[in-house]
Amino acid sequence: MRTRPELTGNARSFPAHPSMLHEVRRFVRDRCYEAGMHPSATDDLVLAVSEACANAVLHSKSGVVQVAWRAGAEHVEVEVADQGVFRRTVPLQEVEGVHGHGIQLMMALMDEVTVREGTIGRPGTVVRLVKLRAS
Amino acid sequence: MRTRPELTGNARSFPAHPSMLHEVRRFVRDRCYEAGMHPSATDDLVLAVSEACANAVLHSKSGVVQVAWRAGAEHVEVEVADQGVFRRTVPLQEVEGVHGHGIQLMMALMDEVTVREGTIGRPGTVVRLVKLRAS
Amino acid sequence: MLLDIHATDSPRGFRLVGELDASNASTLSEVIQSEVDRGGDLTLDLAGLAFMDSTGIQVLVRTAQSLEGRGNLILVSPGSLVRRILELIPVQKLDNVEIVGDEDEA
Amino acid sequence: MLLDIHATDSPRGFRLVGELDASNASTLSEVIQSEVDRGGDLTLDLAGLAFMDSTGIQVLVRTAQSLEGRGNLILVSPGSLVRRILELIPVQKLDNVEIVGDEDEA
Ligand SMILES: Nc1ncnc2c1ncn2[C@@H]1O[C@H](COP(=O)(O)OP(=O)(O)O)[C@@H](O)[C@H]1O
Ligand SMILES: Nc1ncnc2c1ncn2[C@@H]1O[C@H](COP(=O)(O)OP(=O)(O)O)[C@@H](O)[C@H]1O
Repeated sequence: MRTRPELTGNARSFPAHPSMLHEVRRFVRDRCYEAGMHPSATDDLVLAVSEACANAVLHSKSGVVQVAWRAGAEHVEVEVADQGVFRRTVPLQEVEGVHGHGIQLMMALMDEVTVREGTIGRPGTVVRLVKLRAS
Repeated sequence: MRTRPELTGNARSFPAHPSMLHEVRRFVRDRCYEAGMHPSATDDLVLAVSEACANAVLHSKSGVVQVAWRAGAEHVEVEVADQGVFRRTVPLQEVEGVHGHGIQLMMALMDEVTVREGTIGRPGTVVRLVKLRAS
Repeated sequence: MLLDIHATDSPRGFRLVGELDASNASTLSEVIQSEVDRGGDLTLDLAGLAFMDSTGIQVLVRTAQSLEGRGNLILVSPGSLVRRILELIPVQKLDNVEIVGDEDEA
Repeated sequence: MLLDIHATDSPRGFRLVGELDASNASTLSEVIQSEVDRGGDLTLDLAGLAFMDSTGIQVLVRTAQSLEGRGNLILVSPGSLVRRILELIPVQKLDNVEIVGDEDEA
């Protein structure tokens, strides 16, 4: 499931503002439709990408979020990239209240999830979401 | 940071029993020492691998867990593979009580984390943990 | 508007139409809170909700927690996308949360 | 044994020596629970703890929760590996948890 050159791709930048989430969902949904992806796999991917973008908007302090879409024969993958630093404190529910479980939800929805954590020396968190067409 | 052929590797299987965690930690610590990895980066990797193995032992219902270690010029990576199905329900703290935050902790410790979720049709969850030597 | 929030009288609560995400979850949370403060059961009609993300789940969990011991949170007729997220993050497992009018039963 | 649990009298609590992980966290939890039931502050001497994972964090959080309103959980002299996990999952942010004798102050 690694990125291969023969994948068809498509990338777009969105402002890091909560109002972009709706636009991103439409972008991903349209690409999945064009690629003939199964509707329920599409729904799962749209939700997972929306969660990844919400995290970038809420936690990364970036101005722009890049969403790259690629389709292969057996899977579709989306990369969400911001320009920020990954916040490394694990939220304690008992202290900080209910959390969105965003990353756990992405894992429940996808076939493969990668998080490359942006650091101060190498900013930019990248979340890669892979969904098999058949799942 | 993808796996390249020039990486030096080393893999070992462990029984999926909680008593293996101590053995896995020693295995990873020894490999990191041989590879000249920085002590604090080693500590982080040892903890992250221990968490991934604890998840495999507690959640995957596998008999065996495979731990593969690879060192590159700039990073060290460990893959923890079981033979099970990834449990896709996100634990609600309010219902199920305190959870270990294992995956969130791995992300806080590592530079890159990948989870490939085992399914019924394609069993085997693989967690790939990447730590830069310099971080 | 991405999300319309209509107050309903019987049953007391809200009908949600549109998409619930991080851009409007806090607004919904505030609107709901005023009704939660009055106590008793609260009903959310979700039939018109075409999308909900994990910040929506947060709103549901917090609402249920504020109602605890004073009332139930009743979720009516979630559509397929909302049922999918409730399958993965089962808010209905909280003691005072209930789903009614599931599509399958209709 | 991977983990030795020594009961201490003054302060009342336990001294942990070895490694705390998913293989022994439930044993520790049970041993601690008997003291928690008596109420009052509970002290865990962590100086001899060479490793702790997230199941250890779970034990600390649950212990603090059971003590709530009746006593504090005092964590004494965590070593570098234990301090690292407490930095990432800050249990000491709970109202009744306190770290004393941090290595840096010694
Ligand atoms: N893009 C990001 N940039 C910075 N920090 C992030 C990002 N995504 C996630 N995080 C960190 O990881 C934590 C866990 O994320 P998540 O599971 O989605 O839950 P939530 O967003 O509800 O806290 C966040 O609280 C944040 O500290
Ligand atoms: N190797 C695995 N096999 C099956 N399910 C897993 C595995 N690892 C994690 N999971 C699922 O992901 C959830 C979250 O894992 P984690 O963040 O480590 O928290 P915890 O283990 O404390 O529940 C687990 O509760 C489980 O449902």
